[in-house]
Amino acid sequence: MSSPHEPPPSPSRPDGPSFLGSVARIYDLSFGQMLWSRRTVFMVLVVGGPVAVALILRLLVSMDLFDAGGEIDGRPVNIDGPVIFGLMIWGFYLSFSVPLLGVFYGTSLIADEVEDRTITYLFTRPVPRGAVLVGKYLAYLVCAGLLVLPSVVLVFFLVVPLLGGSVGAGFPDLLKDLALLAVGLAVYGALFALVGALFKRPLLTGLVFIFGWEPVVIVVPGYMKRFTVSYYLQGLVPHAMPEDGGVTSLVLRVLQANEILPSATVGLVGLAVIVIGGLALAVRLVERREYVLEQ
Amino acid sequence: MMASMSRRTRYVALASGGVLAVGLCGGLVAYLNRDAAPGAASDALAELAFVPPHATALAFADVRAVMASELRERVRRIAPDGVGREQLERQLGLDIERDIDRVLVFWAPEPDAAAAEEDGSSGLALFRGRLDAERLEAVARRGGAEVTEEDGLRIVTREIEGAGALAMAFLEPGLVAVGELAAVRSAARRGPGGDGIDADADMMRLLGRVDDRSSFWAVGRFGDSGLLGWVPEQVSERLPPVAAFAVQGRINGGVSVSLAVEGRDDAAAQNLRDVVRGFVALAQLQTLGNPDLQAILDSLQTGGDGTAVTLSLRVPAEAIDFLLSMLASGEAS
Amino acid sequence: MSAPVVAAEHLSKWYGQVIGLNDVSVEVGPGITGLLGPNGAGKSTLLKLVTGQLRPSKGGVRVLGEPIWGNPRLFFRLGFCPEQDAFYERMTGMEWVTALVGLNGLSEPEAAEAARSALDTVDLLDAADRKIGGYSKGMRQRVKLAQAIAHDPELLVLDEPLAGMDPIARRKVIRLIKERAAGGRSVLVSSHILHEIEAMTATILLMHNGRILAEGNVHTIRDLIDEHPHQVRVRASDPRGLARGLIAHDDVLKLQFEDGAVVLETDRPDAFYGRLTEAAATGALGEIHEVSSPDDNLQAVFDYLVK
Amino acid sequence: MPIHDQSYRRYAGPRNEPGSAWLVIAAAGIRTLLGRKLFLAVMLAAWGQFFVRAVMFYLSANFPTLNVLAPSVETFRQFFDIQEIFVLFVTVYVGSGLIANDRRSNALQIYLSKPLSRVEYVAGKLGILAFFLLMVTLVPALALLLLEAMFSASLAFLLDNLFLVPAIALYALMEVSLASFTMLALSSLSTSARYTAMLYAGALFFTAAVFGILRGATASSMLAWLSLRANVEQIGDVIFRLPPRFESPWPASALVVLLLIGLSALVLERRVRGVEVVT
Repeated sequence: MSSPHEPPPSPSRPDGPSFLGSVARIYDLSFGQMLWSRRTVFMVLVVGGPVAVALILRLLVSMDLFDAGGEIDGRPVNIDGPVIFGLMIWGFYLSFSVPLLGVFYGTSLIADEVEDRTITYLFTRPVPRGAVLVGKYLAYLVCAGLLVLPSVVLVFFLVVPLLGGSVGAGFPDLLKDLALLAVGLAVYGALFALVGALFKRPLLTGLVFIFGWEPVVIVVPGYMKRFTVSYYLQGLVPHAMPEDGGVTSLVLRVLQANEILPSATVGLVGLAVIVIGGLALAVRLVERREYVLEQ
Repeated sequence: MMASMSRRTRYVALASGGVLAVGLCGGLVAYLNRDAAPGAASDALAELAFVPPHATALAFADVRAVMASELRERVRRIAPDGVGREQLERQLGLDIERDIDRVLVFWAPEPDAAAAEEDGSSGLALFRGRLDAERLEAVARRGGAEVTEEDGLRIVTREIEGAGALAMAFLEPGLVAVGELAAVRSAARRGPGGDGIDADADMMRLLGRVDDRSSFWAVGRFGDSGLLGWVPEQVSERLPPVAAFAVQGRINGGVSVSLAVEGRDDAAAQNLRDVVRGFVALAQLQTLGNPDLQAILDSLQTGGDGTAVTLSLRVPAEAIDFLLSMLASGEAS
Repeated sequence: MSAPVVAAEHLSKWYGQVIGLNDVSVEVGPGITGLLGPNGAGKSTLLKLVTGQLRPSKGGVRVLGEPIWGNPRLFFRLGFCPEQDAFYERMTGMEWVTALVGLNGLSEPEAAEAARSALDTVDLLDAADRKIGGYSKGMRQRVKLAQAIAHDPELLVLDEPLAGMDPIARRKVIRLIKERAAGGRSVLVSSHILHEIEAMTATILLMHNGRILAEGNVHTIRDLIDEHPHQVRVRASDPRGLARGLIAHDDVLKLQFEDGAVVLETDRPDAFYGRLTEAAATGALGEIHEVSSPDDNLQAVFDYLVK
Repeated sequence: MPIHDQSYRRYAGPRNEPGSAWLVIAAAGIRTLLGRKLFLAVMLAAWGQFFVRAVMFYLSANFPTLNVLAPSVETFRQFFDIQEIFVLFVTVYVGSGLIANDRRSNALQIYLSKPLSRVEYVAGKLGILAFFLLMVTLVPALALLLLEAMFSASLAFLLDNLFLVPAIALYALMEVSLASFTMLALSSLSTSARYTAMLYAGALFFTAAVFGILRGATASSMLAWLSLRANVEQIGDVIFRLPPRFESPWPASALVVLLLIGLSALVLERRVRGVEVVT
């Protein structure tokens, strides 16, 4: 409005950025947004909670308020640092933080911007809508990973050396756990990105899935449990899950042979199918769907 | 890509990446140094370096866990004196209960007849714990043992009537080998750097079946030169054709045990499974009306496929009380 | 007439049972075109269809010669300034415009340069490094405009761009729009206020109830409004006395009494309202309780056109 | 009288007694929700257990061989245990938007510019949530008790366990108050219903996870008061005169529940205002 400006270099590039290029730019735009969204409070809780619990445990141990042994749900367990760490990986991260983060972020990849009525700015730019979804999904993955994984590492160093555990001996387990959690974040995120694109009230659907469907179906014998994510994740778990209790992993391995638990290969393939299939379907839906913004 | 991040975002990304990197590096260093670390007491596999590749049976016990368990308390209540404990303490100055963290015992018959003659026997027990070499030597001397030095290795020996020489030596700080003199010498020669059992793929596969956190475990195989040579022929003929076994357990109030057996082939395994099922059914008949024993049998699970047969059970604390009381009354009568 | 920048053919859009746009066929030529109509007329629906945010329920719309739905490449040539007051509040104006124009495939420095230039154009360079959350309403409207023009689009679509602006900013934005048209770019701008549109362009589309009522020169349409009599309803303590006082002038065409009120029709509202205000102030024609108009200008002309 | 004084006129129509306005809000909210198909589906699912139990009661009353299905005090306790998940779903579905949506659309100011006190507004919103929560807890439980008497054609079970009636009422009241107050307080903190729902579910499962870990690690359930859900369960056992399932003292759980309700009331008092409170 001041002096007539020089027009910027003409950006008319008829072919436009590639799908991947668009994904990268959307990722770039969304990452900071996501990290500082109002969900940060929630994130801090999810990520800081286990660390706080680990600190409390250290304190309890240093004050000698600890029995090096006990029962969990009637099963005897020799409790040492690695066992507590396994417990926390299962109880906190795998069955709580990761699905919840997947639901909260996955369902709101697009919904957040629709609710804030800012989606218009992204959908009136020369990027495929699918790239918007995938870029935001990647931003979620990196954002959640950057918060969850360091928290796991902190917990590992706080908890594993307790009660005679060895950091060195537990290190391979840590690597496996980190990989497992990253995979979990990817799978739940993709699944709930699809749910978010599919349903009008995705959050309730998501909560019903992780807290209603998964825990119930996973214990039902037969093929039903193949429709859960945790079934496939179990195939990758280095720690015995609570269902397996203090009984040895020998039994676990035999159960695996009997297909009560999937093998790591089946688990990985199943998870890959969920991630790729979920994202592909979600992309399709987003490309075709109209978003009528409330005024 | 990072260029458009705000400074705040960059700090968070750097901080969290930093925590991750430092943690992973620290963990890796700890992992690589875990053998060298003097306090790496919980690493069960460090002693395996002293086990020769041809070993046919290994057994391990996490003494500290067992001693700290409720089960031990119960046993102590019924049988106050540890069997053999005093003897070891008197002769070699070892107090199992206080000094030992864990024990690894192996059996490795020499395949080579000449070597066998030289070495005599090939079983050895390795004790890991808070052990003071000077104190042990002093105690052992008082008990009548002799101390000799061979290639920088101090060996405490004591003749035992009818059983040859019992020897003890520190293979490394905190690790004592006890066994016949020849076996101790052989283990010391092998050292932690040489070809250990980890060179034996067959055995390592068996060991892989064992959970690191078991309170005790034992594995063994019945090769041509294995246990079958040691078991009397009449017995081995009647045994089902078993190739290998792994047993392991956890102790607390009760005991959880699981046993895996590998048959020589699928048919043998099927045969074994049938035998086990028959046994279970028989046992169930026998224990009708006894809720404690019934509970044990209820927890008993059998399974396996291919050449494997598995069996797991949990003996709850009450049942142990019952069993111990039966034992005690049996001794009394 | 050269090739149309927007061409709709039997374009309809309904949301469930509600019709947003009803069988619209229209061609929009180059230059500035004003889209005029009361709230709920279907202006926003039309603009959302033109910018590919909604899929036509029936018919089709072509923008710059291509179908727009599912065709993101067209957005290289299209800029859109939406109606809603929604932003990434935590970003600065500069960050926001840079990020959005970056989606057009510009490199980081190119995008920053384009953003700076656009913010300069809308007079926001001083506030470029402040968070959008701290902007005033008028600044928010302008930064929204900046992201729409930053990539110098051939067609600029603006949905109520002047809402919430103070008169000075309004004048500047109007000048900006005119400058773009002079530079050979096309603009499609919506408003429900006639004189805003009048200030920008003479070419308008008049919408009502999901239909295009009239298209063409604004002066023709303005004439229609002036010819159409304007109704005023006055509630007064003495309606008959009031009527007597007002009818003496020839701008009152017709009157009609209701309970405690009089409804008058005038063809020169300005003059009529002047006298009414005077009468109320002096109290010469008795107490006046309430003045209302059953039809505002635009509504009246719509009614007129619909009849 | 000059014109500019004429813009506002007094409302001359009939007027409700002050204090009854909350009923209008509650009734309107309940009507809106009952019109949603998805919500009706959730409610129907929540009544699933009722129907299953009713069939079991009927069978046990009519076929002596099926005596194992006969109800006991534990049956009713279990009924509430299973309903917990539906209490969560209903709380999240109904409660998350109650105040958040009003804040988002600035309707809160409009509400409070009416002859309506803040207490009435909150009571109306609470009424909506509490109504549906009682519909999935108190109502089916009492109905089951009634059905038992009818199927067995005897009041023996009811008279033997007469304390069940106040126990059911008390337990439902506690569970519903805790859920409605905390959810409403969270809803008043945000302008996004989705975020509110996340916070609520997050808090619930987070506290449960903390307790689970500490329970596993310390091999004791002394820290049950850390978990929102464990508190309700613990108090529930005491109300139903059953042995408490955790080792922690139940008064600690009661204290936590009361503190949470009090804290929620405080939050509501601060957040539900005609003007934004800048802190």
